[in-house]
Amino acid sequence: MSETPRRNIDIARLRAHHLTMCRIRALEEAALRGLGDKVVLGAIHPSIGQEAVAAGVVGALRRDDILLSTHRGHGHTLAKGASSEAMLRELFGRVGGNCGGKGGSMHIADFEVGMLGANGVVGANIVIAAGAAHAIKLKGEDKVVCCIFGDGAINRGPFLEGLNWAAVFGLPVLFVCEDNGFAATTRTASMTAGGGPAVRARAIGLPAEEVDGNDVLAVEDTAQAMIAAIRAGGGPRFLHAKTYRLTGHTGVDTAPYRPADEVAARKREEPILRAADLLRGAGVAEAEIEADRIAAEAEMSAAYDAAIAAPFPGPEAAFLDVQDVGSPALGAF
Amino acid sequence: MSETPRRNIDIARLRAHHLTMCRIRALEEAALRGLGDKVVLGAIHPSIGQEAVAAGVVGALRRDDILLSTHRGHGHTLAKGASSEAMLRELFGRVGGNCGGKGGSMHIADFEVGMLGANGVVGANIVIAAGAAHAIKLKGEDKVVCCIFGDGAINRGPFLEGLNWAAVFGLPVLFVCEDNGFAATTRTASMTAGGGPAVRARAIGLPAEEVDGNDVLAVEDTAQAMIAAIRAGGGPRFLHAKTYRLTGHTGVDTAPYRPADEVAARKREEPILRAADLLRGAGVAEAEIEADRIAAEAEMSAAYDAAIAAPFPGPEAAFLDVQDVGSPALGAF
Amino acid sequence: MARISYMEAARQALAEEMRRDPLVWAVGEDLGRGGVFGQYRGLVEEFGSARISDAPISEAAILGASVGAAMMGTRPVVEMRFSDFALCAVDELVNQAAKARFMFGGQTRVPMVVREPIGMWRSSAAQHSQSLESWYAHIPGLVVACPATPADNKGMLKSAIRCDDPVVYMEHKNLWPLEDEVPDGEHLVPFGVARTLREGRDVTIVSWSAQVHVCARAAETLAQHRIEAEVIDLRTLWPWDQETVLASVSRTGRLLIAHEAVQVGGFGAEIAAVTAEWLGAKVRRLGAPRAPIGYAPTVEDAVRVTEAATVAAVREMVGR
Amino acid sequence: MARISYMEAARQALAEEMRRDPLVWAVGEDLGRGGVFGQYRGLVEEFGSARISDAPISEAAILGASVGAAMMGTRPVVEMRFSDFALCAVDELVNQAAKARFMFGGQTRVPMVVREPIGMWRSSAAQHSQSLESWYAHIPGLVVACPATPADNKGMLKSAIRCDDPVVYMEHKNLWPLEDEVPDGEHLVPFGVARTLREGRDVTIVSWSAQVHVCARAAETLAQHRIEAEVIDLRTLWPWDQETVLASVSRTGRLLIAHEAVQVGGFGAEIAAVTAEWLGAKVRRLGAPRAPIGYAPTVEDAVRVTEAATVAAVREMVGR
Ligand SMILES: Cc1ncc(C[n+]2csc(CCOP(=O)(O)OP(=O)(O)O)c2C)c(N)n1
Ligand SMILES: Cc1ncc(C[n+]2csc(CCOP(=O)(O)OP(=O)(O)O)c2C)c(N)n1
Ligand SMILES: [Mg+2]
Ligand SMILES: [Mg+2]
Repeated sequence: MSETPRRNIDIARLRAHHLTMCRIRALEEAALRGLGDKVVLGAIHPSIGQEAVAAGVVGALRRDDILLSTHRGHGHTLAKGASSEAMLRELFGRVGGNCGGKGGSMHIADFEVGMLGANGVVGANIVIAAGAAHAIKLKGEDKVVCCIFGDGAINRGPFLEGLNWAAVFGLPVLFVCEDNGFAATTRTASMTAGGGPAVRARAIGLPAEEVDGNDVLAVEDTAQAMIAAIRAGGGPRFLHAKTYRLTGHTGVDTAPYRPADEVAARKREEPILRAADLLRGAGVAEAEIEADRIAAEAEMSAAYDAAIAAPFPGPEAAFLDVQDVGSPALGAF
Repeated sequence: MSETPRRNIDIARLRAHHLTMCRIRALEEAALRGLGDKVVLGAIHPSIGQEAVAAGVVGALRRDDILLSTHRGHGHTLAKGASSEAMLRELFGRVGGNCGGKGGSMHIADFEVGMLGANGVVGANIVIAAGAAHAIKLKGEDKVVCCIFGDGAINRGPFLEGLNWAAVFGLPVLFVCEDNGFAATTRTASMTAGGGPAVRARAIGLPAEEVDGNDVLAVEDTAQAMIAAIRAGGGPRFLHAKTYRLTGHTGVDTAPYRPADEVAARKREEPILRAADLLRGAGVAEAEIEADRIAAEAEMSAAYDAAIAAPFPGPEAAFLDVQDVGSPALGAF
Repeated sequence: MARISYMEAARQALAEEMRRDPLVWAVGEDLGRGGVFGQYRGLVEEFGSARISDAPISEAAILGASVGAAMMGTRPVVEMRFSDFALCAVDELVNQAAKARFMFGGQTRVPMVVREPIGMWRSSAAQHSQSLESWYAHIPGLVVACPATPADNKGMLKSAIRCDDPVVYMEHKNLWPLEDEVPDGEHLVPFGVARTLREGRDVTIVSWSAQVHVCARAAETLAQHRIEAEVIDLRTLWPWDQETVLASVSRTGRLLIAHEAVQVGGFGAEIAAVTAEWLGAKVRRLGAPRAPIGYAPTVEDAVRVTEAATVAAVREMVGR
Repeated sequence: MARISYMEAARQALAEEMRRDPLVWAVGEDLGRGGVFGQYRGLVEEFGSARISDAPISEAAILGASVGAAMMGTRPVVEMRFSDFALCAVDELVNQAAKARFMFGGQTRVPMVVREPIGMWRSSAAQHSQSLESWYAHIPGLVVACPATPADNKGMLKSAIRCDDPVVYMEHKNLWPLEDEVPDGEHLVPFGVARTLREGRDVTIVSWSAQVHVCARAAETLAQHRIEAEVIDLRTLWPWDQETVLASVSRTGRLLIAHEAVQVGGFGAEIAAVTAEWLGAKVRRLGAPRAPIGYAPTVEDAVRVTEAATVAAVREMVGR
């Protein structure tokens, strides 16, 4: 895939994506370190190797657009504008985490920046996203909703129901299938019949395109065009971005179920390397490229130290934000 | 649609279908009478006008093949070989009903003839049918499963999950979408995006065909070819049969939501008339055609009288066949 | 006061709230033709099809989309048609709607009303007759309302629509035609406040939804046996009015809880347990046997909690 | 006797039953690589991928297809991964599997085992930690099993596979590594027979699943206060062993029920209610507050039913 024909590259834009991807990578490496250090408490699902989807798709969104993600949502969340320190605090279960330490990695969310949540249930956000777009249409706003999900999610009922819903009501939503080839330890192709995500989406009436999900500019270009069409009232669109999960399914999965040479080959096509190559080809100095990585790592290292120093929430947090009526905080249990 | 080009007609076969359709019609007219007489107790969903789907599809099945149906399942059940008297007993909630009076119209089933049940939940049988076929494959049998559902069901998650399941595992199942244009009071087209049932099925990898569902021979021919391919190990197939619901959604629905002239026009294309026309064209005497109707009505009238004379089950039936372990019949409640 | 039906009361409640707040909208199958029971009749004409919205047969999307729409600031009223079909959308209700506010640390709320008609209704059999209110009472984050009268169906539906929590709102299908007086003007019934419909010193009978009317009739019969039963309509199962119930049982010393739902694991158990824990009072429950609901009237009736059973249970407790 | 883990016990049970009966097969996501927790490790090598079958992420199809496959005479063991994800297949379990035999008038049976791992497990938060066993105990047609020990996880899983009813089989995720003795040879544990793991005259403590171990530790502590607690592991919630529980409470006069699930509407309420109805004994429950389960350990721990809470509750009941 590295032979993609050279385009006229907007260096500043590519540079920004490169930085975003480096930041995502560094954040997740920090999270993995946290797992080793036993400060990350629950499961984490790294998106290492998939950063171009996050950077490209989210790069095409406005800040007031809405994003919904998956259990593998760190990259999407960071790209949408969440603070890395708040995210690490959340992963560490601390005060000042995006969800006050009550959600953790699988429920990371930042409503301030329009990020309406990861989800622990595969595919669940597809219908929720359709509904968020429904509200936007009812209110007459011009926001767009973007819902990212994995290739495994296209076999769940809400995929059909959510896409049909969005199409029937002509809602402003971009569905993005972030296809990393796997659903946990299962090769998705082995459990998915037919022509794939885009073919399914088209059958439900959504214009759909496939894109090289490791090519951040291609992702952004395609997403941008689709989002423009959606914002213009064209109804929902579907983007199938093909990428590869370089790590195991979770932070502790060593992925023995796939050959090392497959992973090695895919590593050579990973999006940060490819962006760096493009930058180099466009004449950007090695030191500048390196500076992105260094900046990203410095940011995450500082965030890590700050997060680890933050306190855990008190037990009373267990009873807050459950509900207004009959709240356990009122002793109603 | 009455201008379908004339084929070389197998008169005996068409005659048999005509009789089956007349029997279904007469059964449902008896059921409607029972509703008026307040001996049919719960809701019934007549399939008047849709009889060619039942006769044609089920006509293509072997007796030991398996059938699953919908809430609108009288025709399918009768065509599969259930006794009309047992069916009316079931609708009247009596002893000797197929389900001992415990199921009623929406749960009518006759496992003796391979009819594994109507279902009160739209779309629910799609995954159950896939599983029935899964068992057949595991056991190495050569039976085929046929699952009939409505056009409304294609918007429920189990449609996607069940079709994908059948395709992934290469199961012997024929999915039949009996498209009568409506989901209760809603025109299905208004709530369904994309190219329709067959397009969706193809996108999930199932060979799919559309057929004039009021042409019993066309339905049977198409189903027959598909079932042969399935039985030969070709995996699941999908049949989209277009028909029209001449009655309201239920026995008490007068369907004010659609214009009378639409219904009148569709009445002229209804399958029993069309089969009779074909028989006439092939030289069958009017009296013979009429004899089918008369025989069917006589059968149902006798069945009605017998059913109405049957007793209700005793209250102990409420506690039987719940479960073996912790059964309420053992006082375990 | 006007005399209207339980169904009309809900229709009025929804219409009033939709007039009051443009962010309130309703969605479900067949709503544009008045809904399956007619409880939305006339509303699409007033509010248009965007706010009285039809839906595909997609329970997961109906409920799940409403979660998203609620998080984005609208207030959906979700019609599930039969509570049985809501079982096609349990992830959306229990894992998503009920937990979003908590797991996102208070960043969002999910103000939605999930209408789930419950109960036995003319030979509807095992998939159209269930009463699963105790399930939702067990789920943190949810409010559970079970109105028994036209007045309550008006006042509670209005409260549900104004509530910022997801409310599982369970109307009883057999009550649709029931007529009774409903207060004029703005009528709101708060959650968690039971209604004592009859006072009595011998026994406390607690119930909700259609079963309240059975209990009321039983209380009449009991009076002929010189047994004075206090009858309490709980109205909401979560929150439930422990104060009223415990105060009543403190006076009467005896508690019978009656509900149409299966007895095993029904919400009667919760009330019995709380009462036993706090008062050590004599408790007794009446619920359905642990069996699905059959079609034949004899079979259906066999699992019904009847007036006679209620009377017999109380007489045994009181000893006369 | 061999010392094996709770996970290995289940693995052996399934392997033995699959060897015994060629109609037994298992299906779920990732089973071909041993399952999400490793509880299927090595099985695909012995039985092949048709009988240890992978599945798409299609919970409704996993459960619903198994209903069809069970009606057609096979005996599926269905892996739901986390009981939380089973909420994506509630129609299939509750409206279909549980009711098919009844509503079809006994024409079919649905012999299937639905494995739904429950419970809190290392900061898994609100969508991966739930214990909803009381839901299924409320549903006619279902059997509900909650093994607490390796021996029971072997003997009960085998019984579940042989049972002709649909069984909701809830293993506790925290127990996977727990090791203990398991009887050699054919080991079957019948449903509805509780296990008294400690005898005592002062109070009866009833529990199930992982909470049993907390109660056992609490009983040790109580002994130091000269309080002799009888500890009963219920093993199955439906059917549940009323006889053993009531006989014990008749002796001790006091009952504490402890479970990890939310207290409101938990199955403890059913046991408390039955006991209060039959014996009028002093009852007390310990369950989680009605709140979702949070990620941070402090938040997670705040809803845990601890040994200390158990000890305190009993001491208060006994008065010393
Ligand atoms: C409904 C549901 N079923 C199963 C799971 C367990 N699970 C978590 S992630 C995952 C794989 C998802 O694959 P995909 O959608 O491709 O996303 P990816 O992990 O590859 O990003 C599974 C099966 C779940 N969380 N929710
Ligand atoms: C899951 C579910 N949702 C809603 C209903 C209520 N309902 C019963 S029949 C019906 C319409 C079904 O339409 P279609 O599938 O086209 O079948 P038809 O009635 O036209 O034969 C609806 C909405 C139901 N039974 N199950
Ligand atoms: Mg994937
Ligand atoms: Mg239809």
